[in-house]
Amino acid sequence: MRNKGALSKIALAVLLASTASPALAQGGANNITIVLPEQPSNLEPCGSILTDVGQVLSQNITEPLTVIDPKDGTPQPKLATKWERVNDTTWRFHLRDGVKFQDGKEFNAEAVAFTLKRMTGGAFTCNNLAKFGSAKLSVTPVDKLTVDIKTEKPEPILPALLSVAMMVSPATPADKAVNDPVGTGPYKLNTFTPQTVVLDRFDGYWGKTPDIAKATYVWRGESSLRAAMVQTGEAQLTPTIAIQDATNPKTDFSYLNSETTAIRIDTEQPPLNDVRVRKALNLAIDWQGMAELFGTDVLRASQMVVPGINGHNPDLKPWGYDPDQAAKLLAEAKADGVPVGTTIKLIGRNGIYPNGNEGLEAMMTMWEAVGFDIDLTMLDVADWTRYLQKPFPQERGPNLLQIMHDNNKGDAAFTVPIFYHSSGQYATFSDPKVDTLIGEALNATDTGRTKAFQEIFSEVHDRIAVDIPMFHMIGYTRVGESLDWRPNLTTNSEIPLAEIRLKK
Amino acid sequence: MFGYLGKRALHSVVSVLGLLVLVFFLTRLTGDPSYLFLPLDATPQAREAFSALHGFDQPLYIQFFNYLGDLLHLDFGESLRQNRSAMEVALEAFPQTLKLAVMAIFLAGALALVVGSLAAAKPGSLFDRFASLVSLAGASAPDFWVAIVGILVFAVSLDLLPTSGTGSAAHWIMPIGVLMLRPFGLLVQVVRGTMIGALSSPYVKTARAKGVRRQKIIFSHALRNSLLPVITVAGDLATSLVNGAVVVESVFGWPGIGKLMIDAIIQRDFAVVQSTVLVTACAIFILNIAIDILYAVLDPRIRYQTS
Amino acid sequence: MTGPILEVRGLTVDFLSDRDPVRAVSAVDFHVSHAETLCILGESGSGKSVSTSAIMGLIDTPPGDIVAGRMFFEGRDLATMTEEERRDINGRKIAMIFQDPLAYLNPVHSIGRQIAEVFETHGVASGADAKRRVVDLLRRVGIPDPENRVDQYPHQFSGGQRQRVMIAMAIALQPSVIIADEPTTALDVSVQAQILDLLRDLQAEYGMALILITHDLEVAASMADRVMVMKGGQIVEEGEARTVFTRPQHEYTQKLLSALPHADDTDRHRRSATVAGEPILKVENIVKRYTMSTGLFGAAKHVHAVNDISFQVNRGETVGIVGESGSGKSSVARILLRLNEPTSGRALYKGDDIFRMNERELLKLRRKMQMVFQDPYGSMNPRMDVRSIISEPLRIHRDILPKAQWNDRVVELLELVGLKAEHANRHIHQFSGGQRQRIAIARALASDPELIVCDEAVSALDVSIQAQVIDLLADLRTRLGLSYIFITHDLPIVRHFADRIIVMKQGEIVEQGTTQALFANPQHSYTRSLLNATPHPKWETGAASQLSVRVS
Amino acid sequence: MTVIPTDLKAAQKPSGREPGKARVLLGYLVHDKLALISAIYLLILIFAAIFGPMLVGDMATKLGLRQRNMAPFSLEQGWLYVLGADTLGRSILARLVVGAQNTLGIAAAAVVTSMLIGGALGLIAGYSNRWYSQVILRLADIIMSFPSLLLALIVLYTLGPSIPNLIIVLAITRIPIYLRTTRAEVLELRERMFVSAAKAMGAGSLRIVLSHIAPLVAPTLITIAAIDFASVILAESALSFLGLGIQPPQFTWGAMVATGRGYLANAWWVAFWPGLAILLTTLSLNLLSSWARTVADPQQRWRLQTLRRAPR
Repeated sequence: MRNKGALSKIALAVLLASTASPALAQGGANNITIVLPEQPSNLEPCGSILTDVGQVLSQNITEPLTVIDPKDGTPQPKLATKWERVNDTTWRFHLRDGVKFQDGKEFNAEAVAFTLKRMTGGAFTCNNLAKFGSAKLSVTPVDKLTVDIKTEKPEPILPALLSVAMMVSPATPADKAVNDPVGTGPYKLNTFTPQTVVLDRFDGYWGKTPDIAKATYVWRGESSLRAAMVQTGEAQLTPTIAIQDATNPKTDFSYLNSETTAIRIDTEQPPLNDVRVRKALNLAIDWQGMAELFGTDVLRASQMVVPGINGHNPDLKPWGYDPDQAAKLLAEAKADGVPVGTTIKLIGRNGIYPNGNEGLEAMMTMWEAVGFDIDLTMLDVADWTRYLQKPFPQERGPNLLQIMHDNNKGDAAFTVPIFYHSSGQYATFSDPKVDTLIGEALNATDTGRTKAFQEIFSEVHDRIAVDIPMFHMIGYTRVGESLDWRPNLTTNSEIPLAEIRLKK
Repeated sequence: MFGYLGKRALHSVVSVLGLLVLVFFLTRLTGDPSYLFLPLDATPQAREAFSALHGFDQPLYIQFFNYLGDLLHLDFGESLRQNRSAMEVALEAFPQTLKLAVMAIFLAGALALVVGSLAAAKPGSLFDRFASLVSLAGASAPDFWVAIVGILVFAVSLDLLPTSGTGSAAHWIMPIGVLMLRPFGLLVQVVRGTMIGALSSPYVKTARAKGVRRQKIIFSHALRNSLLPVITVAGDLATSLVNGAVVVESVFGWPGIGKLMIDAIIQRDFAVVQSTVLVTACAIFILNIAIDILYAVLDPRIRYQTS
Repeated sequence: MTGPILEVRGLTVDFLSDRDPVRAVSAVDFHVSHAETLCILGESGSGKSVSTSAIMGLIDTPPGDIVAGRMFFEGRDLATMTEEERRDINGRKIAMIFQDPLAYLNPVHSIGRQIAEVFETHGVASGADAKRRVVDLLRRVGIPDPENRVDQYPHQFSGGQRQRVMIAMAIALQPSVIIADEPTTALDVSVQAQILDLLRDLQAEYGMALILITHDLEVAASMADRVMVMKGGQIVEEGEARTVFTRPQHEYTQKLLSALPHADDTDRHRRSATVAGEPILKVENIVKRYTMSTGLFGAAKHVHAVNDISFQVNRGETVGIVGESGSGKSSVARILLRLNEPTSGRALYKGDDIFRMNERELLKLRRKMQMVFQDPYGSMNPRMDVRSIISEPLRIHRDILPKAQWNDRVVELLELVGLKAEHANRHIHQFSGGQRQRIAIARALASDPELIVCDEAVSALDVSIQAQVIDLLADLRTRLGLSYIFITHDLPIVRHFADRIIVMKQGEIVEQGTTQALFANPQHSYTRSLLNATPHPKWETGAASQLSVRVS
Repeated sequence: MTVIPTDLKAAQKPSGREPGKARVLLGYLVHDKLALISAIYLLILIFAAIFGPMLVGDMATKLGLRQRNMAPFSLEQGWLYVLGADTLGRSILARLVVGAQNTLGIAAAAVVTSMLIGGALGLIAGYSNRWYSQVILRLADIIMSFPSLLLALIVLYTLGPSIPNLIIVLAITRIPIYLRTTRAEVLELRERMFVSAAKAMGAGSLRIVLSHIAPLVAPTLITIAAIDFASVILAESALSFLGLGIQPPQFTWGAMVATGRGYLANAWWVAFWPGLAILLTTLSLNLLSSWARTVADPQQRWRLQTLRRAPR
């Protein structure tokens, strides 16, 4: 009896739902649905550097003072119109006038001070703060639309750093993370449920009124499903699909996604402490064949930052495929008593990037072909991170670690110190010369800075062969035919709705 | 009978408590959540601050007593990831899965009763063979594989159904279809087996000797008796539906508790893992007690136990 | 009487497998007329139920196969009828009563519903009308308080009442023929008599033809107008009941009749020849009390399964414990072997209290005290071969014999109970009931016991086999100097076997004494009712009887 | 008393020309065509699992990055590529053959482990009324109410995903089924007369449980195990779907389906063939176990026999 009751109730619920199904109804041509690969964990503006949060939040609900130009990595005005360095440790920012938060509050120097204090307050975990490293900020409003930001140490790239500081309304609770962010962006949050996030156009926006009136975000884990949803018109855009799903040239666009894949070599552990062995590792891989796996559009990488980032060295040539040379180097090392026969652990991370597992399997086979003894282990993020970061596990033995690095912040300073300085979080080696070079580069500005970083990259690649850079990765998006939009280097971290135009 | 139910309920409470202890300590063995919540390049200081903020720096047993203390105030903890009460997150997702699971198990059960009975009426017949083969094949395929193929065929190629998501009645068809495949296949086998047994039982002979029509023998005598084992199996299958729900919810973007608990453990969102396990365990225990009651309703031998 | 209502001619039924078909009945002819009772008499496996199942269309083909024969009901050939016509005869014209009403009644429907189904199926009545008729029927068959009990379920009735329900169902539409397949076999003798009386009354009232299938000669004698004796699927003898019983022609019928435990009064030397020796077991005031919850928070109820039982067994003596089901006789056996624990009391085995023995002492006792169970098939592990079964006591009590001699001992024991050495390699399912009980006895003898408790040890056996097994037990007693506690519901069986008899009722001893005294002059009314419950031949008018089935 | 099965049973008394048990079973098998095909398929599988790696072992790992996702039914690259190539251009056929070893090995190990542990605990919980029986039952309740995929993930995160751990995880989640079944059977069996008889003979608990009860529970457990085998293969593939199944370079069919699922729209064969292999295996096991049930049921056994009628 009770079963019958439950059944009829559910049937009724289904019926009701079918008559009033708002979720996917396309109310008008300027409403769009975007299908993301994962559910946004939350909508805390302080977590906008996380892809899942940023792709909804950044440039839509919240805006920072500056944005990075993907072409050359330079900071451009957003909520700040211009800025200058007052002295070594102080920058002065001039704020845009007439900007209002979505709750009606005014955007001014106090708001900037509030936002930065909220970020650094420590009452909750602010992910974006990670980009600042150990930099300590103090904010002094000069007048209504001017602020001074002081750092303890000289910070030549502070304007670029501030591109991750999402300005929030002073009405936002300062002591806890929120799921109902209020910013200055062109869209305001309508609803956030376990099924969807809905954004509505914000009428009081300071800039140009965007085309899209309403954006609904949904999420599906399967790439083929996301592709299918755009194909069938259930959605208009998906920022990431797998290479094998990018089959329709009319809707599918590739873009260099600022991610660089590599294998980090644990240079302290024999036989990996021998440069010949490290070079052999680089030479043993059929890079062209590997490229097949990640899409023919991927760029063979010679360094950990993509072209367009300040400090990228365009003259650096990646290692080629030369298994004979690899075998020879290995033989030489062996002759010198290097224990090349030692089993080397190849550590991968599940789901690190599409076809990542297959890639490792292929590389393992190729390395074994030239005479290495490789033992492949796939780890979950938490375990993998133990190998990635200092302090490394005690009994780790010789190991190769699958890594991916994403620098979309315009400057090699977000890459070089952690990887190559002896005190770097990920660094497995210490080289006094490289340390000195890094120290110089970090304090340099303009072309001097660029040159300095370029030298470091060539040093670690050609001389030390410290790691095995693989590819600058390509992302694929599928964009419905009704939209006029192209992905770019920043698509991984933001999808500005305002830039999406409707085809007439 | 009520004494029995009381004992059952007591056992359930003991089990739920045991489960909570187990989940608490097991989840904490799976690793430090700071690696998952902070960006890879976060500083060690930031990690320590994170641990201190959420109490992970304290000894495990202190954490556990704190957790128990909070439980007494019905505070199930905060989701690290979603910035809100973990129980709220779990309770929001639970009805979505419940609806899906209830629909799936009832449809599977109802269909299996019809198909299984018809197959048992003539064992070895063409229909029997066909029904067994098809139902078992459905139950034998990996469900995520069926789900994706289903989307490609019914949503993309044929354009009959929406690919995924929630909303209209059409959105229910594929998730329920995939979810019920396995219970349906197994239940057809159970119904068929028990029905074949029931149809050769003595009381069916009595009915035949009374001149009762065959349909009535099948549905009023044999099927009625076969319901009991079928309900037992259906109950067991219902609890394992949570597994199927994980896959179905993942593929179809269904905001249910299966996907939630898997995401939560992958992301080490301990409070959410604990809350989802608590919610599902309670649901399963309630289901078991409901099955006991249903048993008593269906079987007078249990209902009127005097000695 | 106009010609027969139901007639079967040359019926041959096989059961098929991939071997040669098994012939269940072969060229069987019989008929039954209005108001007549035909008894089909036979032991298990004689095919006595198959022909009536064929009449009712209850044999599934395959695996059944009706090879030949025709069946006529009121002159119409059943084979030429449509399925629907056959179905309409079932329940309306021919009704059937089965042996085990608990299994043959649907457990999940109320008895009212199951009886009303007869009315509904045949379109006679439905709803409240049907229910009223059901209540009347229940009253007629002697169910007390039928208005309330109509909504109860089979398990809520006693065995005898269930059979009455079955009968109510059968007579619902006052059929012309009732087929009763072993209707009283599972019942106590006193209940058996009541059911038989009811059937007789109903037959007189409605004038039905009755086909009664039974293995029990006394039942057959008390009911039959005509008797048909079957063996191995064939009719060996048929005729007017009195003639068959008094002047059996066929050898098999003669054998059956002579196997009756009270067939003659001459002592067949089954009783101990020698006067019993010293006491080996002294049971003092044992009590077994169960606490039952009556559900719904009701107060706990105490039930005395065994209440203050005392008796004594001497060396070389056989003590019979007799009682109907629920009398507590089996509980006594289980308690004495410490399979159940008593609530209080003592049992001194050669002076040592069995209930206070520790594990080691108990193990020693169990060598000396063995048990033979009612169901030999159930009491032996179906997975083991006979060798392992018989040698198991040797494996448990390692000090009896060295392992090398086990095989010889098994063979010796098999021969002792009348089996052959090659039987040792077979499995239990390959033996007949009597052979199985012999194996069980061999097992009990393996550890050289002094006392064997036989719990309904021959009840499940056919009459002809019962006699053989009892002869074997008597013989072993003489040869090995054993003592027995022989538990049974069948008073006549122990008459020539037990030295002393204890009669139990509802957990208490109502009477005990030497066998001769008890049979000659039963003191307690219960004992008398047990003795009198044995059915009387139908043709008999007075106390005298050629069959001497009555004792008093 | 004449119930049909006893008549049949009587017919099976030794008559001197009884064919061997294996012959009889084979006859029953031939009679059920689906079961026969299943049995043949499973035999081939077992053969592949044992000898496959010796025959085509290298081909299963040989890369062909330039023939990635090669379509099936082409013999250009040799017969090993008749089912196409996977995402790294490896022969799918070779991988199916080699993958059979891990797939069946893991499933078999998990099923046997859970059957032994579950069976042993069930024997204890069923036969004894002591406190530890209650503990065992509550533990079973806990595992039953713990969604098994979640339990598997937690344990795998704790222990790390290796083949032995995978087996442990899969076994843990199946233990309650055996435990409960065994216990239910023991509760019934321990009341049986032959148990009383053994007690009366002086047999100890251990002896009764091991030599009288366990052998009678075993057939039920083995029947469940056959079907469970199928569930375990599917559970393992679900773990692969979540990324915590067997880890490369090791692989099972489940892992092959999981990696190939992303290609279903473009290269269906990568996930189709291993999916089909799983389906056929689990289907075969189910069909065979349903055949075995028929064989074990004396009332239904005739369906598998060639019925010989008497001449008319």
